[in-house]
Amino acid sequence: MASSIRVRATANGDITEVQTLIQHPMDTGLVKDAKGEAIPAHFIQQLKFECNGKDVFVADWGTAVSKDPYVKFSFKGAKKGDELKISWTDNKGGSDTITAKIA
Amino acid sequence: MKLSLPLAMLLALSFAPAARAANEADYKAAYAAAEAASKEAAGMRNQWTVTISALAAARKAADGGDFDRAVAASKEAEALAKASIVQANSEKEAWKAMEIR
Amino acid sequence: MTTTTGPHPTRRLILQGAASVALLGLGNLPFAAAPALAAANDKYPEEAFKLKNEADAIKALYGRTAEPSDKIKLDAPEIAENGGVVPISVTVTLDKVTSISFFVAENPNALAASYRIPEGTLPAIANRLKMAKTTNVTAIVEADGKLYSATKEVKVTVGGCGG
Amino acid sequence: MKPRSALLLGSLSAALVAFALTSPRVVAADKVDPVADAKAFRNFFFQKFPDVKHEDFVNGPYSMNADMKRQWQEKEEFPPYEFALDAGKEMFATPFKNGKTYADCFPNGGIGIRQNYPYFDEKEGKVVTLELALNRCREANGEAPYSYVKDEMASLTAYMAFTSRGKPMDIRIPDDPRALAAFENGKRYFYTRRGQLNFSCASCHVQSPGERIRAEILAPALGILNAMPIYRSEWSGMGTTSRRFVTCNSQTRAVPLEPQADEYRDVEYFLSYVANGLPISGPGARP
Repeated sequence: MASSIRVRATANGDITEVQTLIQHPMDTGLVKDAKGEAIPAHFIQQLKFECNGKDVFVADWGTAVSKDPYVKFSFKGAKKGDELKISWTDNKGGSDTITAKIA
Repeated sequence: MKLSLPLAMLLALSFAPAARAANEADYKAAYAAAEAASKEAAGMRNQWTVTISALAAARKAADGGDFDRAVAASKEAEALAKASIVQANSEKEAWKAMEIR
Repeated sequence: MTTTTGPHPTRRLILQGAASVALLGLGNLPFAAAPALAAANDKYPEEAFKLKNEADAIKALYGRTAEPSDKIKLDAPEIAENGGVVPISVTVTLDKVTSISFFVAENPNALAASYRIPEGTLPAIANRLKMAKTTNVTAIVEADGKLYSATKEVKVTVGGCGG
Repeated sequence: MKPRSALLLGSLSAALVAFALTSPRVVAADKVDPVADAKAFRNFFFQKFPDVKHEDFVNGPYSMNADMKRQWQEKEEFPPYEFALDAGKEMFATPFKNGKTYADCFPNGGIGIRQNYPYFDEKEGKVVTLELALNRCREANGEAPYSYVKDEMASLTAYMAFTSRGKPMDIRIPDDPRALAAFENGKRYFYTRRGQLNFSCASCHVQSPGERIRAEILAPALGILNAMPIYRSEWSGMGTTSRRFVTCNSQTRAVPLEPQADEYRDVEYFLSYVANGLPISGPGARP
């Protein structure tokens, strides 16, 4: 199954810009389904980006992050071809990881 | 205080004829009329969602034995269905007035 | 750069120390003191996300209050097209930024997202948040051990929390 | 509810009667002239919104409101329909049980052809839309058809639209009386008021594009289907043309017809034809 993480990492000069879109319902636990029962909270809690063995970005998310969450940031110290490891874990113990090459 | 007595009687009188609670037969007749009008509107492919919900409300009330409300809901459904028929007929020509020329 | 396996807190701190030394080699970064402990730990700030009120959440996360700063450019729409997907971004021109967090005042829980900015990562983030209704969005920035804030009201016509 | 709806009912029938009386021009049964209709339709929008670039009309509400356009452009950097697009690409490549794929059903393997849909099928004597052609392809190859309003259909049309991005809409009306009738029927449907709210498509998308109806900014009718299928934040999911027609009907409290009913196929034919020349911008993201 295709990974839930889409990433675009492009390096220009010493700055690498990273954009990520993750397929995840990010349910708040406040929404009721058609039968009126609350859909339990199910959201990504932590999202980590590692490059060259170092954390370059760590996101702690709550229920107010949109469905199919998106985040963009940039960091220095990497170059084209380096590997960027992205991993997330959610409140139900679900997780996903991919490794992408910086373009 | 003296005036209110005749007033109260007057009110009671005016309600007297309608006081008889609607029974199942009244509901069946009213519902049939409403359903016929609704089917005609559907035939013209111009049904309204509120007609359908009024019909459902009528059925629900009748199931609960509340035939007064069931008749009222049926009458409302019929009126809505008829209005959608009027709309369909008038729009056969009326749409041209809005057309960008 | 040492590439040790097995992620656990102590490894992180060693790495950070090693990283800042390595980056020194690049010559474009002043030698930074070890980043403030408050936001560097790995643990997911469970408590802060549970608090309803913004001030409590900020205190739980950073342990002190913030002062407004015009060095934080908070970019958010005037009227959100949809409360469920509100594009919010921030660019900070303070240096030695170690953490950035977003708060939506009248959401069921004020703290929406909190980001840790290690050495070498630029203090600029874009993300999409949910907003229950028209309220203030606040960005809190921890830089060099001090706390700064910027706030903007975003009008929301259709609440994003559903339900 | 009862007194309010009776009141509404009274006002409605009164309005209808008044409306019928005031339309003086009893229009002679003129010949159907799609070319003239299209020209008049576009000029109406070009004059009403002189500073909107012509190709910008396909961006719907975003061509009408700068603040919304900025939010849209930010979303477009990494759009939420990315997953539907990938799923569509994968489905397009996955052969059916009999080994064939969608590419075998469509000219040019289904790539870069969305701008020619819907087309008038002279054998069938009816308009065939992209969604209908996709399901017919599935049925011809022994597969169950997809729902017209669910994600699978949206993913397929998203991929096919993506392969046509930027190409001008190119709908042809053959010189066949049935095709002209279909175009006219589509136009009639577009301007016909329906539902208890007594709105037609034109009431919102011709008379008041750029204005708000509750929370949303109304899109202009010109090029309104060029971005289909769309990911709507409100549905937090994909929406096909069929889903959009069905929901629009119920919002005016009109009972929707079944998806791909003749009227829907014809109104899609009409709206696509009048948008000829404007670029395909699907799949799109909308509020």
